[in-house]
Amino acid sequence: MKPSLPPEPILDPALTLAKVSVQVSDVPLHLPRPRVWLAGFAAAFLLVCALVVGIANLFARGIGIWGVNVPIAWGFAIVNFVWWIGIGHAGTFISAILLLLHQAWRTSINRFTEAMTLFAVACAGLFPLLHLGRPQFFYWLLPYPDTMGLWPQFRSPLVWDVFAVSTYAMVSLVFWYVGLLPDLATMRDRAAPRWKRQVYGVLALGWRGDARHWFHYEKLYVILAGLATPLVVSVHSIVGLDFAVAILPGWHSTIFPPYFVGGAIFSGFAMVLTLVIPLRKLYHLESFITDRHLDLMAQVMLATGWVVAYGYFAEFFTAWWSRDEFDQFVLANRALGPYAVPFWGMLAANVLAPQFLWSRRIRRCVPALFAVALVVNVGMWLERYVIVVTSLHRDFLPSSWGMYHATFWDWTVFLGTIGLFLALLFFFVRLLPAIAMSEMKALVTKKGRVA
Amino acid sequence: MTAPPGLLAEFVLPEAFAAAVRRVRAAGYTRLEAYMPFAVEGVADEIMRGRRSPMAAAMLIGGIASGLGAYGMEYYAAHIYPLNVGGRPLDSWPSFVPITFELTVLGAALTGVFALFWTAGFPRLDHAIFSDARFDRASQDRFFLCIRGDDPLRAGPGARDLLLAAGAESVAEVAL
Amino acid sequence: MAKRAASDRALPLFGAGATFFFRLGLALAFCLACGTGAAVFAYYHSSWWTQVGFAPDQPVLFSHRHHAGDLRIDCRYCHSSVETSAFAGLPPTQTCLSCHSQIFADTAMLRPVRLSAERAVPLRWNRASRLPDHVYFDHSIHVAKGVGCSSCHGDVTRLALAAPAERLDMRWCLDCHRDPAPALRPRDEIFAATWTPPADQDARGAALLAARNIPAQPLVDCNTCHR
Amino acid sequence: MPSLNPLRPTDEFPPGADRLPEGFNRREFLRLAGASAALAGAAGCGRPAKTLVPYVTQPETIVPGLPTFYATAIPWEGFARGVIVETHEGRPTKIEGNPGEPESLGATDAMTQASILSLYDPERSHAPLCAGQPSSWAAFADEWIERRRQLSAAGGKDWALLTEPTTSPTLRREIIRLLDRFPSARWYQHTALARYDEDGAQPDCEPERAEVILAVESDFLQRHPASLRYARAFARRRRVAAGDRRPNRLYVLESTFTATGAMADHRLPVSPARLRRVLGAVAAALGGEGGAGGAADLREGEGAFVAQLAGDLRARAPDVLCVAGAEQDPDVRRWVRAMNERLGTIGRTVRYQAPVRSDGDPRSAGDLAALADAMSRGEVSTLAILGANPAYTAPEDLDFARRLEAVPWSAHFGRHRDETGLRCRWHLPESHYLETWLDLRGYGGEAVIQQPLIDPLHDTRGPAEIVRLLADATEASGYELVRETWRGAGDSAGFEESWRRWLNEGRVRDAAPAVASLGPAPAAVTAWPSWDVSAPLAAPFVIFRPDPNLGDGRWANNAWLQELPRPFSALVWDNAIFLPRGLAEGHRLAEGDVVVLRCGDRSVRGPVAIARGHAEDCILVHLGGGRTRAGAVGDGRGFDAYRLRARGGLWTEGGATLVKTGAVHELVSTQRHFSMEGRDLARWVPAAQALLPRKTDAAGSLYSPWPRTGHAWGMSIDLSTCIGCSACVSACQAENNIPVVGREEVARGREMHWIRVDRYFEGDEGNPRTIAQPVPCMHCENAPCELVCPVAATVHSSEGLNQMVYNRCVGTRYCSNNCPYKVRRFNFFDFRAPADSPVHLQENPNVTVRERGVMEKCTYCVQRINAGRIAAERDGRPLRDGDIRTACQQVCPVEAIVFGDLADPESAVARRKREPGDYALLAELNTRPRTTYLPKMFNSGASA
Repeated sequence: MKPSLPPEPILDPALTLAKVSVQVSDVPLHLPRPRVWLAGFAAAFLLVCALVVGIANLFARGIGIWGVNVPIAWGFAIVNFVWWIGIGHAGTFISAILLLLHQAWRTSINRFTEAMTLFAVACAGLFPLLHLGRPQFFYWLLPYPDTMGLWPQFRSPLVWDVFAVSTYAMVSLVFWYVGLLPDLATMRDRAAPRWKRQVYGVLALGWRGDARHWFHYEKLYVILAGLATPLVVSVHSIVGLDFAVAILPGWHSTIFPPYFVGGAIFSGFAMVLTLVIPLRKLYHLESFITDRHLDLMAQVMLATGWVVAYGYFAEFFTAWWSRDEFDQFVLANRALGPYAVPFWGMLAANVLAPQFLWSRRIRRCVPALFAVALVVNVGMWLERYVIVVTSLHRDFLPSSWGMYHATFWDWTVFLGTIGLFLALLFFFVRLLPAIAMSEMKALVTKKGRVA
Repeated sequence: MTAPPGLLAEFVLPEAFAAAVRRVRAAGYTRLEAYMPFAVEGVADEIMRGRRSPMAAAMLIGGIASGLGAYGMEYYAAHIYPLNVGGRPLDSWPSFVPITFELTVLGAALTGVFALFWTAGFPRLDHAIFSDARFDRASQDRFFLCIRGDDPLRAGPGARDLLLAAGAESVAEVAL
Repeated sequence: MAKRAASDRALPLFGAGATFFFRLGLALAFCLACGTGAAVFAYYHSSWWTQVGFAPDQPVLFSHRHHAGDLRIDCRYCHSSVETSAFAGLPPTQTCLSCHSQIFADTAMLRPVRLSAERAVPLRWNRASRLPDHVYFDHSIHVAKGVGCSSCHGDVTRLALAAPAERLDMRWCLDCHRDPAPALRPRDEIFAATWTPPADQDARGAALLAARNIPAQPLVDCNTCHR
Repeated sequence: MPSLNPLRPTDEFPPGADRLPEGFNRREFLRLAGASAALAGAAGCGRPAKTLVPYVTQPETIVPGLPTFYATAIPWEGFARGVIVETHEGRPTKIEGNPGEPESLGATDAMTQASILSLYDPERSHAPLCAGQPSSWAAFADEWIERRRQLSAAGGKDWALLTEPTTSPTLRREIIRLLDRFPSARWYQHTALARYDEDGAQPDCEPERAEVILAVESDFLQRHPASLRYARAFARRRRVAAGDRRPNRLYVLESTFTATGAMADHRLPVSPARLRRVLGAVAAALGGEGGAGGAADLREGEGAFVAQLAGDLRARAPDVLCVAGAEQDPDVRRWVRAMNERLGTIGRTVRYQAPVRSDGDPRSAGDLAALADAMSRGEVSTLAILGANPAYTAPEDLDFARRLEAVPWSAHFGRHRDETGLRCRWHLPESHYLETWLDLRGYGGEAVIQQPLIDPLHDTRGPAEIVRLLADATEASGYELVRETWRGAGDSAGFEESWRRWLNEGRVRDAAPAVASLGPAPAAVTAWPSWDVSAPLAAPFVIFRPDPNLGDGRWANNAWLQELPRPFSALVWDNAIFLPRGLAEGHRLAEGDVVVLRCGDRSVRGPVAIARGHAEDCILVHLGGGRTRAGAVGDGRGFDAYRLRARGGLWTEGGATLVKTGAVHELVSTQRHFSMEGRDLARWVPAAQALLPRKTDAAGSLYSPWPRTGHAWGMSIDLSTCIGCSACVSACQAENNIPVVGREEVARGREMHWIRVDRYFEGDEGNPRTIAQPVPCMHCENAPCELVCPVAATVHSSEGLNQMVYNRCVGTRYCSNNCPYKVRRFNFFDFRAPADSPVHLQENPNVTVRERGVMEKCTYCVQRINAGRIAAERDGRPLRDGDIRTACQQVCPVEAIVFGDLADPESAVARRKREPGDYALLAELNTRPRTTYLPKMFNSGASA
């Protein structure tokens, strides 16, 4: 496949085959700056402990320790679930869709973002479980021949979620692992003590770089990418359907699936930037992840940011156009009601902030880019909060209107999952090559890669 | 009967390697093995002699099978205990689409992985080739071409010379 | 690359058996996964879980075989409210004494019964047929519609100590609620412990189903058993 | 805190189980404990009960698993209300009205429903206490014999007996008998609430006959001994479906909102300062000599009101009716009586009969004030207090608590060792009314034998037994005492036969002492009262009213009533100082601000709540809060308004002052928003249009309808007659094992009531139009909740029930989100009472007790549907309309709720739904609710 070559080098021209192997595999093999790693991991681990405490208390005392109530029966748990799943979308988008689009620059970041996807999905997967009133019966959502003659109710979007999320997790894992095979072989052949080589050797399944392997391998990889592409779109569409299928004003809207997918990629790229910028600084991967990469990612953010903005606009437009008094009230209440602050915060973070990325100077200014990415992460969380809470708290009957206040334990579990996410990422960079070496080599040896 | 050992030639540049493969093949050698840190264009097809990979077919079948299974399951579940859910019809096929799609993808992906294991013979930890000290670099920055011992032309003279002439860095015998 | 010790690289990384054991391991893991599922399924259908045929201990060694079988005492003599109430009824101590104040009055076996009567402390029997708390079973309507005792409790005249005769899980209940006809009997055979469906039960059942206007749908509504 | 022995189905037996009289098997507790184990399987989620515990001797009246019903009466401020109590293996579980009894007519109010819980109150007194130390009845008897000897020497001098006014012939006979024994002993009566007699006459009316009703500060639809009867009659006359009669028209003059005011076609908020002017003007407008100052200067609102009222009264007389609140000053009530005389309604819509209650008994030495004076004069050395709780309910200026402590020897008989019991030498536990043999009279005068449902759970006595004990120092069984009273009645020959009939029917028919024996009907009063309108009370005014749920505070320890939303404010677990907005803004007060409310030298400290519909400057406070010795549930809930009360102004005080403290107290209510936001939720319709056909909002559907066979359950709720009394909420709680969650959880929006009464206001906040809308589960045919449940825990039954299967629920709460009516409730915590709590004995064995993490909601009382169906099928008869009635329907005094089979075109509900006004809530969502509403008809005369 001939990649459409960008005018500017996406890689450091000085790279050679040997350099790629050495520089990338040296990060896990003999970790530079171990203290930084340790400090970061320790911090993340503390949050993980908080998560454990939060979950223990939840199971001991019940869902009531959270802020949920009637009418706002969904709160942080669902907000966080959607947020994490959204973040999880960047990985597959980059590795699958950009692959099919022959975007050579994806090669520098796809391995890392795939890992990020897996960990984000793991965090997301926690919440549907935790938010159950009787989590001990979660398996009733799975189809199996029970003694009651009962099956899941397949019309419910929550069951769709179960399949969508687990499929997404499985396929992402497979995609990630298959991609890793050649690099695991490299690790096997470069690792120092014998036991390490054996560990990597087992993981590499005996990959020899045999032409036969490559022959089938490349087929599989492309087809997997082809499968993952509609999958990415479907997963967050289905998450969007959780809301769109309900009759609630503010939820019952056909815009949700596309606008959720856009938002997912938006937040995903924001998270990639938030993680990649410090990572490449820490391990001197600038020759692989160049400023041009950051620039391109910023451009994707800008584009998807507009998809999200259109979503917001469409919600208000359809409410106004439909002349549905409930819809109109809910939308007005978002902007002017008790939850106006999160709403305007969301607009500022998701619509205003990305506009800075029009400027090439800001796209090239790493700290500024980092700041925008952080803001967007927060903004996308606020978006989910606004959608879930403001739609529920004032729906059809004024008599049953209510308010939602998150509790200490809501925050504990949320921050805890951030800790889990980071801890897993730290393990990843410590143990596995964060950049796809074999693909990188293919790129390095491409003729005329130096424009 | 015991076959003579195979010949393993090491190359530095992917272009030279690709050329060598073509040249050896042109010389009529059929039982060849090629090892490389990344898929050098043309090499794999040259070795496989235009054979088609079963991957696509396998994944298609796997996907369709599991997709049908998924819809079947949903249809069965709706009818084995016919429940009036919000006045919706028993076969609410639009609601059954998402899961059908998801499981189609899952089925295809998993079949693909099994197919890879099958065709590539994974896992295979102990391969003769690993005994060659130089081979470590096959996963890093060197390219290897092997004329197997059971190649009909191997017994004849000139195999080693051919490889050297094709630009091999070094040539040594391996138990292949 | 030079920095690596040649000695370490000399011998191959894995011995000859490695591949075999690796593959074996994978195969075993796969079988284990499937096997566990099958085992769980089997367990919940086995009598370890359903307790079918397992008789719990009782404070008094009361034998249904003797009373209902040999002596042919009617079920309703002890389970007096089975035709009128959800609860079939359990004989008060006085019922036992109505005979046993005369017969075997002072045997050791009946000592708990005598004590119960003297001290006005009830006997505490152990349930044989157990339904979960969230199942609201009503004996009277089943009897009224012609489902006999032995359809669920089996032939008690063959049992010394009472033991569950059927799975009593939801699927088992549903089987009958979806198609009651095979279990319907004429009035006079409802309490016949040894009843076996006659050859033409299909026809008879269908007739009874119509005669006693047993509605089809409500029988499988959730609220029929769960509230 | 002493806690009752766990009465779970275990082998532990409660105290008192050992003293069981023969012959009342159904009340034998020991056996109860046994048999309830047999049914334990039917209660609660979790593992099945492993053991079966049969009776030792099975009582012939009990069939395990079948409930038994007994007729008795509940005292409502001393007046009888007939009830029928359901018992399971001897434990009372549910109270229903007695259709055959004239004061109940089958209905009950919220307090009656909740009173069953008080029976199992773990904090009830278990045994006598002497000076706070555990003692015994025997010990008391010994001490009393000694004391009695000394007293009898002086003929009972310095001996005072304080009781609540009673309607019980037996109790009254016993008291008189005691007074005969001790001529110098004195009998005082105390109620913190109103007297219903005036000038030796007790007004009783028949609202159904009245076309025009004028209510002067009278809440006769809810707060009256005969309110059930009145409300039923009022509603019957209100319903215009048939169109055969003219609907009645209700005029209300009141200072603060009441259930009656909320039903008014014309309501005029009028402050105590204006009331007499307005009344005078009405009299004048009717050409009466006015007496009350004539058509004085009226404001334009008042003028219009008076004009139309006078016109209607003149036009419709004598089929009109004037009623005055019992709390009003004598002159106002005399005015009303004189007005009735003028309009010729006496004997038609109202009659003045001899008082039924003993307030004015000639042998009585007076009220609490008289006693207090006697105490201050040192004339009381021995004081026996029966039932009342004066230390708490006495007006502040009597300083009763301190005087009580000064009494040398005092004994208190009550269910709790309350504020009074604390200050008496002896505290002697009194039985719950469901444990007591007694007899009571209804407001109309008809007597009911109060028979116990269960042997006393603790070592307690009934009031008659106690008075007999005081008189003779000997124990007597209440059973015998009551029979003694009635043996004389009727022919003693057939006594046993008629006794059985009285118990069976729950009313004493055709037997003296009946109404007649109460005394001669009082003479007519025709003179207008004279009053001086020139010197009214100074604003602002404090209006005292009994708490809508707690009465005078006696129900404070009842968790159901504490958590039952108060009318108009939906306030729970608390009380507040209700101000009109104008007054609040004048003092810069916002909802929740804590203020000091002062009258003279008396003051209370409480949070402010903004109230609608108050007359200017009228501050409403509810009596019954701020208990200190009620128990864990009732202590410290709200403030104690009695501390603001003076003997002079029991119901109204002038010249109050409000001082902001700066503190803020969060008021918790189940409804926070009272405006309909212009949405079409609760409908109004003018009487004129009530019968006109209206466009139906039936929308089409893409789905082919499900085949429907057999019954089709449905409900219709008539907003025209609903008075918003919340009896349905309370009944549902009792029937369906609905837990209380406590103040904090309600504050978070986690109340569990399956049916709620939404209250909406419209228009001018000073005098808004208001409507009450009961909202249970709508049982939608296209139920949004079902579609989204991932495990099919809520699905539709073939008969149209929206079934909730607790044991399948995993608790995603998606259904609640998707319910447009928000009628689903979720167990956010384990809300069940502790395993060893006696309140489990009240639980309905046919309804699951829900565990943590499952959703629940109104089931249309499916346990009743199943029971009714099974009974019918067993007897091989078809289900008849009315065989199955939901708890809310059965309790409703105004028959607003009708439930039944829509498939039967002749069923009451089907007929209701054919009425033109019938509409579905949020019909535009096309959820097709099985529960629909009839709009609220208002008959103001003006159209729309």
